[in-house]
Amino acid sequence: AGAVALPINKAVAHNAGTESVGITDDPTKSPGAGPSAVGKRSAFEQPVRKPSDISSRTPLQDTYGTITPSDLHYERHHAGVPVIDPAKHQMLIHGLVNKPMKFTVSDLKKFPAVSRICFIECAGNFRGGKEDLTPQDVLGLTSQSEWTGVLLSTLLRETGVDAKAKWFLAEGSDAAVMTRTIPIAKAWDDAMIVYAQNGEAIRPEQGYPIRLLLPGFEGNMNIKWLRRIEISDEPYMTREDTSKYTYPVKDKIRMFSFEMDARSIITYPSYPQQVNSGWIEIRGIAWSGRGKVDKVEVSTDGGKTWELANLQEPVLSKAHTYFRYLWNWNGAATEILSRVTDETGYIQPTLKQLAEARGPDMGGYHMNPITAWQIKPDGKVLFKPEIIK
Amino acid sequence: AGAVALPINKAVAHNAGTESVGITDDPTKSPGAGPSAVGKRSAFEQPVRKPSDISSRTPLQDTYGTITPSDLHYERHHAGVPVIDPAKHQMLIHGLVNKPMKFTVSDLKKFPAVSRICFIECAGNFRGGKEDLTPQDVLGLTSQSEWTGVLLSTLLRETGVDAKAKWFLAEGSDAAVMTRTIPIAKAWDDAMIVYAQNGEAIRPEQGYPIRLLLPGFEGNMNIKWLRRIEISDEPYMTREDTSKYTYPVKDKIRMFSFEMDARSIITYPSYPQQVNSGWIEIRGIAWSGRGKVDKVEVSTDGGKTWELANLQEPVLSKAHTYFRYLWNWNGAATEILSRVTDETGYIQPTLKQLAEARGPDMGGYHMNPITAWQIKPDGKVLFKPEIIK
Amino acid sequence: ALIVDNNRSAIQLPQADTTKWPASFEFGRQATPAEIAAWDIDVRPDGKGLPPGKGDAKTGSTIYTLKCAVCHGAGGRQAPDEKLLGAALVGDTLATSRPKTIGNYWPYATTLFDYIRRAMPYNQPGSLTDNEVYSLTAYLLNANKIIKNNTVINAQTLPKVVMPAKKLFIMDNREGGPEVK
Amino acid sequence: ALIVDNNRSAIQLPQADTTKWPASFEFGRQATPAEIAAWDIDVRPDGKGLPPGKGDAKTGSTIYTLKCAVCHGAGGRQAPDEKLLGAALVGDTLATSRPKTIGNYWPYATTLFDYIRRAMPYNQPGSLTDNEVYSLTAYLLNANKIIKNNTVINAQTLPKVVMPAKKLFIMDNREGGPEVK
Ligand code: HEC
Ligand code: HEC
Ligand SMILES: [Ca+2]
Ligand SMILES: [Ca+2]
Ligand SMILES: [Ca+2]
Ligand SMILES: [Ca+2]
Ligand SMILES: [Ca+2]
Ligand SMILES: [Ca+2]
Ligand SMILES: [Co+2]
Ligand SMILES: [Co+2]
Repeated sequence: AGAVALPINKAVAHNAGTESVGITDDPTKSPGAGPSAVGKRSAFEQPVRKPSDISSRTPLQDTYGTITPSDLHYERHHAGVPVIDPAKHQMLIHGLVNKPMKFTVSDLKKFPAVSRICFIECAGNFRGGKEDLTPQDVLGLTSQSEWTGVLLSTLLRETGVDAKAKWFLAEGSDAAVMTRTIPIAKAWDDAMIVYAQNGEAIRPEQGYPIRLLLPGFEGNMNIKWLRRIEISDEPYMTREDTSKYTYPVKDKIRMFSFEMDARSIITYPSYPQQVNSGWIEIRGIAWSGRGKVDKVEVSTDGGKTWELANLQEPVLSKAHTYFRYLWNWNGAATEILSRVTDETGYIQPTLKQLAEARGPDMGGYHMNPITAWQIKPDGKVLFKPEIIK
Repeated sequence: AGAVALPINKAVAHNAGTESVGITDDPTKSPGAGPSAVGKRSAFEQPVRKPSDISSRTPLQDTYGTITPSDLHYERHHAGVPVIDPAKHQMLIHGLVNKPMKFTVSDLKKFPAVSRICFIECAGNFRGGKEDLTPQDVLGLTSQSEWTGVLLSTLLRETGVDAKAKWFLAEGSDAAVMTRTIPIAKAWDDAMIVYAQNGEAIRPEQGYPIRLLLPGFEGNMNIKWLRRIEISDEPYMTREDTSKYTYPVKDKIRMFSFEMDARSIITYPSYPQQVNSGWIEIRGIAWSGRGKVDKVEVSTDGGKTWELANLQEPVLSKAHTYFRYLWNWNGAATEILSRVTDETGYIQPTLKQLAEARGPDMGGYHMNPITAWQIKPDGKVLFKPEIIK
Repeated sequence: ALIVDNNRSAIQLPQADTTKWPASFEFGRQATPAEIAAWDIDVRPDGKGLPPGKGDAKTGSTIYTLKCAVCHGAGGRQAPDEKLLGAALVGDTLATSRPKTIGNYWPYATTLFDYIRRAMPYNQPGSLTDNEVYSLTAYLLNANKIIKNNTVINAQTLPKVVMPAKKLFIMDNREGGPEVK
Repeated sequence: ALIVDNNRSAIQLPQADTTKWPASFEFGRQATPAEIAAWDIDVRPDGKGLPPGKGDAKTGSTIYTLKCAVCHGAGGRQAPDEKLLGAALVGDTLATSRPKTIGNYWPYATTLFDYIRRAMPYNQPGSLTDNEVYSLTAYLLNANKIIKNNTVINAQTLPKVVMPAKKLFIMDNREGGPEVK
């Protein structure tokens, strides 16, 4: 087989004829750094959230699989991120209870624990209007973690709850003292007080040391920096219950839209990527606040025909679900779209369907239209802005 | 209901009678920091890996759920962590193939992708011998991630594989140019080339930009910084195939123990925690390299009687599975233990059973004995060292 | 009657474990009335939670100019060329008018008291006395043409204020399924 | 015969997708013989991969003193008070002897060539010529009393060296199930 030689540094070249394949900066030629207490990203990877004044968005086009790295989880807060000493933090449950109680973070960690992978999404998650938008720009106010904490129902066993209970108020200890009204049924269902995210303490932007987790419900209701829960027979009609997180539906204003409607987005290919003709695995995420993703369909002809995409197992309830669809692109201009159907049979609507159902003035909350990417003949990918009216 | 007042800064106290509950450093009284590009842990949380010269261990006593934060994933390398430019990195597949091929990282990302949550564990994962050991000290060379990449079988469709193929060599581009021999069946089963971990590019210590993932197989075989795969009819008998990762079994030396045997460890309560009498949720992780965890049993009386623990759903194959068991501790000294049974019917053995099966000289690889924590009357928890012979 | 309904939980806890749950785990402790009072700052539409005290639009106007106008504009309206940190607070009471303000979009007057007391002024939340909050509430209701100039706002009068937008609000009754609504 | 066995994959790809997989995705490119030769540094027990060249223990002894002894000790043995970066390389050839060394624990002589060439010296891996590696291999085999002083080690002779530990090695044949082995 001729002379088989080690890949070599030019400096230590020793076997004739191998210099031609000499590798510069060969990592096999000198030992690397030793083990460390806490790892760091490669300097070649710089994913960022792109912060605005009031939020920051997950770079969906740069993430893989279903877990969002904790330091890239989207943020939305109304008065900044408080600094909280977990040893001093306490949570109060009172109102229509038998015994009002206070819990330290350490108390909460002692109760039977539950872990669950699910998404949290801002109810205002959707931006359009121009072509040079990335998935992060369009839909970056959604992220997913493995959350660990105690079921709220476990705590309510301790306090007891009056039969008149219909709602509960959850309140944060940020400078917005953020409050939302939540139906008590959610407490008996799957509401949790979580202290951990992706294997570690939840991050400050996610509510450290504890937040409310309401799987599938709009992000704002998952009160961060939680300090109080009051059980009630009436809703509180807080500012975020009423003047925010509500939207015109024809001649009315719809409130208390808790569940995030099913939606999906293609994250690859997307702006600002450029693709070549030939085989392309179209990839994206789909989810529903009402349960599992039943199926995702992809169209590569601008919505004329639709085909089933593959779903990455395990498909979990109220969780970002990865979908993938193989496409052999012939190089002609086209548009690619995805639409999800959830386990209730709900099919992600077009913007036109939404406008017909809600009227043209429908506002920015709970907008989950099918979105399209334009594929140009040179392989450039652009968002397709849609206009109603 | 009397005067209901805001919690207040002493400085802005305005409602008589509330100063007594005045909260210092009240986070509700001034806006916090705005959104950021990349999040940081709370300053109150400092989990660390505790590095040695050649490895660092996951702080199992400080983690929650099943995902290990990427920067706390255990490390074991034989010549340090190389710095690799992903734009320059290539992977070669050759040997008993129809067409030897080179792939860039960008090529690999184009192939149909798969995501999978599974553990990676060092075959040398076990330390005992003294009482003041944490779960991190005892068993910290195991971690879990959601990995994303391409199935090796997908790449082998491109190269074609000769019918004589029985093994493949995987080689890293670190300064150890680490190599292991792997049965070709693993390539047709579930071997992957992964480029992502927990939603982001894999970390440098985990093989950036690409590593081999062999779910359930000993950690060392999951070659990091992968640059070459050679298909072969014979095993290579590399140093790590033979003089390392092998162990005396009576008068023989056993080699090619690929699958990590089922094991479990209680992570709470554990050293250096201290518990109170009353209800304690015993928590831990269990896993098997041969498939799913079938059940975990916990003993709170030093191994005399065993009861079923709860398993956190979803129970995934070759994955850390969280178990939890409620115990009402009466305050008397005792020992708590866990043992797992995997889907093949294998029951995690005692150290005595292992010594009887393998002889007293059995060495440090593939040691998966049941371990115990001593609970002292004052609530102090200590590891229970066991000695054979 | 006390509800202890652990069985309705969607995350099913295996029977093996739930059967041995004690009536109480005895973690946490009873909260004292003073602790509850210190944090129980919410106000409901029926007036539950409103503190003693009172205010009026005239007093509120002065406080507004001093503590609020810098972010919300003189009189709660933004001049066309202004770009302020806070939103417009005063506008038309016509449902179709925009921007969405207290006058045309807020369904309950109690929300105003609750929100101002907990969150405003933005840079010094929780610094207002209850009387100041009553007066600011009165001022903003009056500026939005909902109450008269001289109406005294207190725990009794505030819940009775009927907001123009109230009649527009409907509860979402969607439950999934194929219909787009 | 070529095996394309995508169906045996444990991670089941839904039929909907696999049926439309093309014969080739056409990502990646054919590797050139020079590219393969540059990286194909492994050596198998049957000698496959051994390069031209040769060496002997005497030459190896000089190189060892110069480039290896600092980490592995004079003669490959650690003095009782020494704590070196590398492990002992020379010891008894008796299977039960400890420490585990080339003499009593390594089953294949080819592994020695492969490992030294790819990974040693630790601080300058890949810096040895093939002849140097042959001589170091000869030196360590001789120091471990496996070959004679004057045996020439090359691509033909190295695979024929029978290591004392070879007979001890057995393949793991465990397949799960209840038996502890
Ligand atoms: C330093 C700037 C600032 C000052 C001073 C300020 N605000 Fe605000 N205000 C804001 C901001 C910013 C918001 C939006 C908060 C959010 O993001 O949720 C707001 C929101 C509001 C809202 C809700 C508006 C809506 O339509 O939802 C009301 C009502 C309000 N402020 C009243 C007041 C009053 C009364 C004062 C004086 C006591 C005041 N503000 C002082 C900045 C300010
Ligand atoms: C700077 C220190 C250093 C130098 C110089 C060095 N080695 Fe090593 N050697 C090591 C270390 C450290 C290891 C263990 C590597 C690991 O962790 O996998 C090792 C391992 C070895 C082993 C495997 C031992 C076993 O039992 O598995 C052999 C054989 C070896 N070296 C031979 C050599 C030879 C031959 C030379 C000189 C050409 C050399 N070494 C020079 C540090 C060194
Ligand atoms: Ca804000
Ligand atoms: Ca090393
Ligand atoms: Ca209240
Ligand atoms: Ca509903
Ligand atoms: Ca080879
Ligand atoms: Ca086997
Ligand atoms: Co939101
Ligand atoms: Co290892």
